[in-house]
Amino acid sequence: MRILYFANFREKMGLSEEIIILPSNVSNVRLLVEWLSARNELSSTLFTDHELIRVAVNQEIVEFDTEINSDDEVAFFPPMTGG
Amino acid sequence: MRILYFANFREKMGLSEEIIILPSNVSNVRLLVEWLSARNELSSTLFTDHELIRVAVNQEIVEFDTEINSDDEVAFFPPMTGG
Amino acid sequence: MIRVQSEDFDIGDEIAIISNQKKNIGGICSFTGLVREFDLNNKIQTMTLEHYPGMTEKQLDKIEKEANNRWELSDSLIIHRYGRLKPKDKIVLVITASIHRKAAFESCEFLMDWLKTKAPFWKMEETDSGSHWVAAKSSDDLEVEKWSTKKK
Amino acid sequence: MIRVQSEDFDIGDEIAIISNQKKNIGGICSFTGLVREFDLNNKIQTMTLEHYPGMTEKQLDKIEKEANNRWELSDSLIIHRYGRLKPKDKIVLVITASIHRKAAFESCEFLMDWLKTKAPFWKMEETDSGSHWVAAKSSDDLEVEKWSTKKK
Repeated sequence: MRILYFANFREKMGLSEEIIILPSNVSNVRLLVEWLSARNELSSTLFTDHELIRVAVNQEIVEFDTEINSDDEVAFFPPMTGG
Repeated sequence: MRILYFANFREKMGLSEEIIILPSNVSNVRLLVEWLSARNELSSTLFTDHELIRVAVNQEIVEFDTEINSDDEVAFFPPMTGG
Repeated sequence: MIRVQSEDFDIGDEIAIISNQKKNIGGICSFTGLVREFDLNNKIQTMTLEHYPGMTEKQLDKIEKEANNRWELSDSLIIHRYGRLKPKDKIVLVITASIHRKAAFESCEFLMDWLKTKAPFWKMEETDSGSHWVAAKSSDDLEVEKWSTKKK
Repeated sequence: MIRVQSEDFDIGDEIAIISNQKKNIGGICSFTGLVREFDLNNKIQTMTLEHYPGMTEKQLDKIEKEANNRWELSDSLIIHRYGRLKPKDKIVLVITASIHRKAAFESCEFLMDWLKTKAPFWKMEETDSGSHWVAAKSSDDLEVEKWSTKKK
């Protein structure tokens, strides 16, 4: 699965995208966030406060209960501030 | 008293301003409108329907009960359509 | 600033003058009124704007001050033309600049609503089917009344 | 039309292109967002806009269509810049044209409210006292929510 990071996520992760092998039990966004959060201390900080996380699946903003599969493009970023 | 006419008032009256000698009993806008209305048939048509008359005294829109005197500049026109 | 003139104006220039000032502007709202091509189904040939010189400037000044009292504006501009115009010609330009976008939007709309019913202008349209004075719309009266009850 | 670009744009040119079309336009509303000079008391040196290429265009397209569904618009334009900007630089331009002035005002404000909270842009400010990502304002969320309940 392709994961993109923007703004503080990109900055803190030190990367703008990565390809992960999605464990078969990670079937929705919430489980992916928990899985990412458990990877290491840095990830834990970034992915713990769900209020500060926005997620897009295939370039559409989605809720945490949205199902995902390995073909999806998933992006993490903070609340948007356009305009 | 100086009276100005704009838009359909100017057009129908055939003049954009006139100086009138104000009768002493014409002490407010309503009385002036009635006095003008009584002058002739043309005036009667123009000054009868009060809904279609707007009045400015010294360049401020006023109500019909506003007092006037011979030094005032009075203007008659239809509802405004700026913008 | 207010200007009452027969000449055309350049929207981009006017916005640039306002935005280039040494002020902490976050957003600029503009509204430009144009002469329409059609009134109902009648092709408009010309629109002639008559106004009340002297009173117009006084009233525009007053309403611009009112907008600046109601909203925190960095700057504002009203340009209103008079004379004989053609379809697509610009009639009016209102620009409001503020640190807050809501203030810019609301004050610009307030000024336009006000101009529609309270600025001493009258429009004579010459169309395919003859000439007539454009009637005031009661819906415009309602719009301007909203501002007397609406909080900023 | 929507455009996502790093280059600057000319507001007057964009409004002229829209108003010169063969359409019965009564009014044109524009909103231009600028980089401020100060954030609270800190002088802003630069503001860098990051966005999500691909998603940005999709979202802007979608919201422009939504505005055109809700209001009777003759035309609309959204230009949003990205990259490194300085104070007073233009960030965003929204233009809406309609035969009705209310439709132009409301749709322009709708588009700006939406861009603030739903367009995938993020702002990094470099100020006298260091760099930080601009936080989303909860007031902006409230503004955009109003449109889901408000009738046109």
